[in-house]
Amino acid sequence: MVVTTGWYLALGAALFSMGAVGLLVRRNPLVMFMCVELMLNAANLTFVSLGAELADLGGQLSVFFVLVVAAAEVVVGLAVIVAIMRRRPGATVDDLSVLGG
Amino acid sequence: MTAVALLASAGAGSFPVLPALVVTPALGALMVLVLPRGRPELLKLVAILASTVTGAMSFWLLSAFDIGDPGFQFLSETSWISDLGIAWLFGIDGISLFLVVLTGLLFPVALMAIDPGHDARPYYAWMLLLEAGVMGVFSSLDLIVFFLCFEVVLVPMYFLIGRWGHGNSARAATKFFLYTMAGSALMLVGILALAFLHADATGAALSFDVVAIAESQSLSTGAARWIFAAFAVAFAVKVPIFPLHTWLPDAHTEAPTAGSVILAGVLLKLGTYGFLRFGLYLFPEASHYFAPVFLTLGVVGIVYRAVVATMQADLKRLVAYSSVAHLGFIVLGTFALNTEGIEGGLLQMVNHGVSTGALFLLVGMIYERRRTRLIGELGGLQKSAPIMAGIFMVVMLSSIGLPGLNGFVGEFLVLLGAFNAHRWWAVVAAAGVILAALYLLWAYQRVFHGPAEGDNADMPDLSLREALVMAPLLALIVFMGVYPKPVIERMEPAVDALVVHVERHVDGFSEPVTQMGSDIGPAADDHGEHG
Amino acid sequence: MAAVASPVVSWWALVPLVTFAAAGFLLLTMASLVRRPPAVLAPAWTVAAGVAVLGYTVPMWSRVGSDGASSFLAGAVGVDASSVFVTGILAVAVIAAALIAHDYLPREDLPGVEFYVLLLLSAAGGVVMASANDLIVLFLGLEVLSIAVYVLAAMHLRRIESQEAALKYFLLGAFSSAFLLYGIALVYGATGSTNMATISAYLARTVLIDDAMLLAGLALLLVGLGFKVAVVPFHAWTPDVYQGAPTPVVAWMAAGVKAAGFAALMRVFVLTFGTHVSDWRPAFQVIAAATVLVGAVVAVVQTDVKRMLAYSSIVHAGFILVGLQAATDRGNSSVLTYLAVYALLTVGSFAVVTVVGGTGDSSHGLDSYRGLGRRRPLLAGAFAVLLLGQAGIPFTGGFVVKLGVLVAAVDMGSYWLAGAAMLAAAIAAFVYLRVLVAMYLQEAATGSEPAGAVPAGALVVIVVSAATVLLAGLLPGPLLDIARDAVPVLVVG
Amino acid sequence: MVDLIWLVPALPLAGFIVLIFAGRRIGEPGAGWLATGVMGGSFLATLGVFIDMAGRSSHDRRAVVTLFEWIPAGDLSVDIGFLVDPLSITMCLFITGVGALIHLYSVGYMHGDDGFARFFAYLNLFTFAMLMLVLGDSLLLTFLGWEGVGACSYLLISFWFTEPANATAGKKAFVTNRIGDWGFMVAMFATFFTFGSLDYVDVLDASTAGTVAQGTATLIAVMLLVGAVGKSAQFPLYLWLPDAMAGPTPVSALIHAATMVTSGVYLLTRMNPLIADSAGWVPDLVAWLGVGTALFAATIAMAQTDIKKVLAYSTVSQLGYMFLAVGSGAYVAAVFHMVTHAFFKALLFLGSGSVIHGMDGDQDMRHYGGLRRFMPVTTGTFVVGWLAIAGVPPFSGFWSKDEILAFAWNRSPVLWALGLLTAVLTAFYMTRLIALAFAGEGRYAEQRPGEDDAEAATRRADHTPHESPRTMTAPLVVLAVLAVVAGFVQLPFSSSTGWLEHWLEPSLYANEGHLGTGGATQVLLAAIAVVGGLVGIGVAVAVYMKGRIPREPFEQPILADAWRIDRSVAAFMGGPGRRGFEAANRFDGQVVDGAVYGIAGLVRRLAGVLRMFHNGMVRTYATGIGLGAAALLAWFLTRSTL
Repeated sequence: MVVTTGWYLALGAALFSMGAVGLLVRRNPLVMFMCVELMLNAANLTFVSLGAELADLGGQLSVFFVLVVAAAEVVVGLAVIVAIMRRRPGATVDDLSVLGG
Repeated sequence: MTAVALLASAGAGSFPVLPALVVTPALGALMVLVLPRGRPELLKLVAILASTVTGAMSFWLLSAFDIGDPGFQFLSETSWISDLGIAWLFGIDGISLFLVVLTGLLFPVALMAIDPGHDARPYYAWMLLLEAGVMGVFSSLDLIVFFLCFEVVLVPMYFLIGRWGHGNSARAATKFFLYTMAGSALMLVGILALAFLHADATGAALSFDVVAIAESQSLSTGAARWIFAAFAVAFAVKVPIFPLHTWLPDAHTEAPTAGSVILAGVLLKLGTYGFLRFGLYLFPEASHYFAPVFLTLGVVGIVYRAVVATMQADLKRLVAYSSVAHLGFIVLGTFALNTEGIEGGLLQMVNHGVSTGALFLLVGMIYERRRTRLIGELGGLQKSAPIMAGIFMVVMLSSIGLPGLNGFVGEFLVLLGAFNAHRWWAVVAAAGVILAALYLLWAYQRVFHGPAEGDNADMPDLSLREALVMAPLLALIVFMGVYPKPVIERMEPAVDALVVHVERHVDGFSEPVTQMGSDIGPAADDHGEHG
Repeated sequence: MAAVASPVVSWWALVPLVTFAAAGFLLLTMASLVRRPPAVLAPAWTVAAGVAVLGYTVPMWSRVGSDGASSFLAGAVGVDASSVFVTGILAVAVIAAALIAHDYLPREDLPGVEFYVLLLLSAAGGVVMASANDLIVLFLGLEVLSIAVYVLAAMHLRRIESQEAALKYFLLGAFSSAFLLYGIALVYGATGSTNMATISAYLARTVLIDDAMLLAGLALLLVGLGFKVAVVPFHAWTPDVYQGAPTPVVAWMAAGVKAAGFAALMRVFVLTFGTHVSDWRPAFQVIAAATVLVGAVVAVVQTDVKRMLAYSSIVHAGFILVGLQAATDRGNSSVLTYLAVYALLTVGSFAVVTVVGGTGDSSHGLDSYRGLGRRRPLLAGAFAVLLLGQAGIPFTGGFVVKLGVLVAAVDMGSYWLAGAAMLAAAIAAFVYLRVLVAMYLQEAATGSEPAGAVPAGALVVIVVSAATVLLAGLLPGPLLDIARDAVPVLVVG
Repeated sequence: MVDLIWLVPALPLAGFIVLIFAGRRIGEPGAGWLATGVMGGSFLATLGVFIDMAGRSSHDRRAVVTLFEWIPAGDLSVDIGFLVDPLSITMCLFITGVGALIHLYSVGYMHGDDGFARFFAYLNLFTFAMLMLVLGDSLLLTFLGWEGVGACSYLLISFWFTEPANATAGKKAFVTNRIGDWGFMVAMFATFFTFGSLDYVDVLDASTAGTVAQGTATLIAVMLLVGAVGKSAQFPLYLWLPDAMAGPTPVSALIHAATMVTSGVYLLTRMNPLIADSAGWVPDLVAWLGVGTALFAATIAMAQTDIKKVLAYSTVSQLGYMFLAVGSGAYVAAVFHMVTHAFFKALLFLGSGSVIHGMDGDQDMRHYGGLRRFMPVTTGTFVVGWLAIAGVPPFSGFWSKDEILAFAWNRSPVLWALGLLTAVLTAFYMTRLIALAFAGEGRYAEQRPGEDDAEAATRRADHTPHESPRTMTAPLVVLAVLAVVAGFVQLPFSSSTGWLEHWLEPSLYANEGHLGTGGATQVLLAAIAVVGGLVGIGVAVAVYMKGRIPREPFEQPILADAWRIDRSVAAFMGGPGRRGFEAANRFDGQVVDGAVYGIAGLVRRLAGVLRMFHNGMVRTYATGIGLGAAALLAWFLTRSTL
């Protein structure tokens, strides 16, 4: 079996969907955030495979940018989550609904 | 021909009196806002001065107006948003002239007659801004500027009702604002569509010049009808046409006296004037097409609202319903689409402004003295306040449509025009005249007749100031009833031109002419041919 | 040794970006070196940076006007009139937010310098978004802008609402960024480039046999950007975040983030994918209609003024979309004017909210506004002007810009959308009226704090914004002229 | 002289203006004298015009005097102008003449009243309006007067406004009149539509020329009839007139007997060419309506106890006679009876006023009796009026009534028979009135049923009835003379003695009917009528003076209750009618306004639903984003070429 680009794209789409669904069903902010990371990486995978398909460096290059961004997001995200957890240990996102309506 | 072309031919360079009508009160408002603290009497002085100067200019228009000219006069133009072809384009003809004059008259009267009681500074500022806006509506010939003024008057009125009103005034003010704003929501879209379709059809630059758009009649029938409908809803709410009237009794009842006077006297005319200038003139075919709807609603409004007026327990509310019942006549006349009807409707606009304005002033005076508007708590006031009763009587008779007073001429012409065009509507509407007598006389009886008890027995009569305020209104009521010719002859060329305009652009429609000797048609079926 | 081919850099065009970024970093450095910087330093510094950028847009504008639009950094960044215009809006928002914060932070006893640093960095991200010529650069700018705002939203350490808002904003923002990124990837796959100018040129001369990947990419791009500008159904975070986040931050979010977001939306859809307008316009129209109506309807039942303003910002986003979907020059310039006036309206409004909110940033209920007209006439008067502007009452800038987007929509024949927008405006008017009723037609609640002086910074923002909004309503000519010339273009680098 | 016709209405108008502004200052009795003076002036001016006119040949007796253009709108052009012709001058003569006398009478009658000056102002205004009505050169100007007299009638009926009943009566009169006015308005619309003008000269000339279709003429005539029925208190719109007696008695005499109520007859007479052009059943309708009303009102008058109510129903009845005349084509007879009726009915009313004055305001005839001893002048003049209305020759009523009956016979013997029956009843109830009031012994000092205070009767006896002052009795005498001699203006003996007929000829366009009956028949009819009148008188004498026949069969409760019609209408208006109005009011509040709040509520409910989405849960929001993304993907993929 030849593993064509299409398979990689499909994998990317599957991962992306898994991440999206995961974010919707999980309640732990950390896990939800990991799902977002999964989605970003699915996008990265898609970039890389497409770059390979198109024989273009742009795809690979984009991944670097995304990684940096993801890292920055991790920093900020974790900080916020930790700050909240410190005040309300064990809170799920469903507990955080003071605001609404 | 566009208004701009007219402007060029009229010879620019003369004093721009119409912009001055808008700017003077606006400047007055600004002055009121910056006057030093601690001189409350100055506020009123400035406000009255500004509105009187405006009124004087509007009266000057009467004499300077070229009677025979059916077109727009006193044109002036200042570019505003040149990108979209929007300009401060002002001009008046016989149709708008008297509404401008009416505005110029009622504002000083209302300002002189009533003190706000509290927060004088914003009160006078809002009143003057209101005047500026109303003047703008009646004299602008640019659709966007018209819309701006049409909408902006909501704000001062909102505050006037809300802050200086009585009872649940906040609710009434909000209802007024939202109801009328929702009504005109689609009008702006209509205006834009109209201008773009016009520009597309004629290849001219985008322009909101009423005259240019009306004269070219470049829209397809379907488009014109849709856009007319968008306009009509806005005007129908403002008039208000049945069944869109329920904002008005609330607004009137809770508004301060000056607010009621202006609301009834001037603001309701924005709708009826809109139908003439931006309904019939812009969309003759659509107006003709929809006329049966408006005639029916007009007649229903006359009779139904008179019936409702009869049962009101609150005197001001009763006058409010009476006011809207009378507006049905204006609608009827307008959509009769002939000279008599439209002229009657126009005359009725002015008359209604004077008479209903005066009624609200009187009700306000009673309220000031007795602190109640409930008819049940009043009674026998003619004993303690004969002059007020007498004036009330005259104004009431004018409102009932007694010949010799102003209300009759307009009402009669409306019915005459309506009869010529659509017989049965006029016959039914004439019955509204009976009901008007019923509810007003009944109200008068309960308020002024009968034995006077308690506070009613020693209610003070009109003060000299109040009598002086009422005097010009009374004089107008009599004058317009006995000698309406100066008014009619200034209106007639413009009204005739409008009717001709409608005739020219509606296939197979011509103004019904009187028919010597012919059988009167269906009307005869019930009565004739048996003998 | 082979010479490294360095790309052409138009440094003059990078001045705003560099100014914001450098100002941010320098402030951070300074703050860590000086033990106790004077309280006025950071805000003054930030305002100075904002003023500098704002001032610089003038020569920049004339240069773009004379030389035309251009791109540099290997076509990754472009400069055109619209990016200068949006940069100006961002600078104004930065100045306003800093002025508001100057009084706010000490009052709330919050650390001062970080706020300004993050604000400046966020603005730098915004500038990048407004002048991005490449989808990846756009993504970068967006993230720089957003990450700073995530932190800003959480700034009010003692309010759980602030942290909750930050978390919501962060999780959802990251979620939608993922959509955006995946969309970029798909577009890249379909067109072979992430450069907008290249894509546009490619699409103009090629008819794709299989455009499913491109269209799917468009859908996901719209999700990502739609989240940033808060349109239905990606808007739900807005009320919560606006309510929870510190008010000066909200001012920046509403004015700055939205402006950058719409600038990006316009560059991506109208410019890059203008060839596919017939595909995306119906979606935009449905979204626009849903946005104005949902925003207006839900706003009706709110009692928290900050929340009301949040829903009102959703309505505004819908209105801007009405102009944007026209995808014409008229539509683009109407979007830009709307953004400018909206920025003024919103910073002014949130400045008032900051003042009224009081210590603890919590008095945002309608009750707090009762009798304000008597207690603080000037504040109430200015707020009234701003609210009437938001309601689109004639002779305010709010009306002029609403007119603009309607003109664009009607010009395109989108009558029903224009009608829906006006109906929504009528419904939304109720919201503004409720505040007016509270301020002018109701007596103050017993025990409400006595009239105090309005802090200088907020006062400047309120007065200037209200005055400008009025001025724009009375004399809209200059603003409209500028916006007309500010239509965006893409230049292949 | 004709050009000075404007003086005729202008003088009362001037009087009104002076009195309304300065009346209080002028005070009593100056205000009364001023008002009477202008009326006298007006009468003299009319007389001048009359003499001028009388000197002209018959085709020259029509002139239009235009003052200024009133309503020039579109095709309509109406002037303020006067149509001076025999009909209008005849009307003017008795309006100003009788008016002046009643003004004079009022000076005494209104003595001491708070609203003395106001009363005379209204009275002058009324005369002005009445003169405009008859002098107006167009239907519209007549309508001005028509409504004007209605308004003055309202003002004067509710003159003593502190009494709620008076105010109600005034309102009732106005509103009922308005129903008729509606017909008048519709008639004007149709006239304008047909003739393009409302001027009498245009309309009547065109109609006489035969250019108008019958259907149209019928519509106009019937609508005018509706107007006339309202103003002239014919069935079924007569309801207001008995109540109108709440006003001061001079008002009843002037407005509700002599002048205003006859304007319906005037209008129909004025528009006679249109009636001639209309379908044949229109005159029949007028005649039957007239005779029916006449008989109907006469039966009611038989059982009334209020002296003014008797006279009021009598007026309704006599007006019915005039309608009978119009319907029978006897326009001259209608005008003739109008004139004689004006004299004798004004006389009777003023006499009753004098009686009431003497009885300190008591109007119940059961309390009278024997007044002849105290009030000789009043009694004497009243007797003259009685004989006139009862149709006893040679008093004026006999001549005019006889002429009407002759024409009625000409039209239909049934009409005549009903007319005759009415005449018998008239003689009966008027004799009853005389008997109760003036004959027999005084009952004013008797204990009254239901009166607890035994002292009251004694107190009443202390101030016995007294005769009225000179200002009141002088007009009575003048009117009594007129009531005797007025019949001689139109004597049936030969065509040369029909002065009135010759005089009115130019106004009647040869539409006056012709008697087909021979002279012998006429004499026989007249004899039967006289006998009928005498029978009525005789029976009444037997019942009320001699007491030979019991009263009860004549004073049926249902007659006293006016056939229960007024009561039923009032019950309907107060019951189902009012409930209908209230239902409309509720409809307005709950349905029309309710719809508005309903929409507002709908928005709120929608907001409530949408709000469930904004529940504060991150995952809900994320789901929104996810669903939105899915929807967008779906949309875009349907657009793809896949």
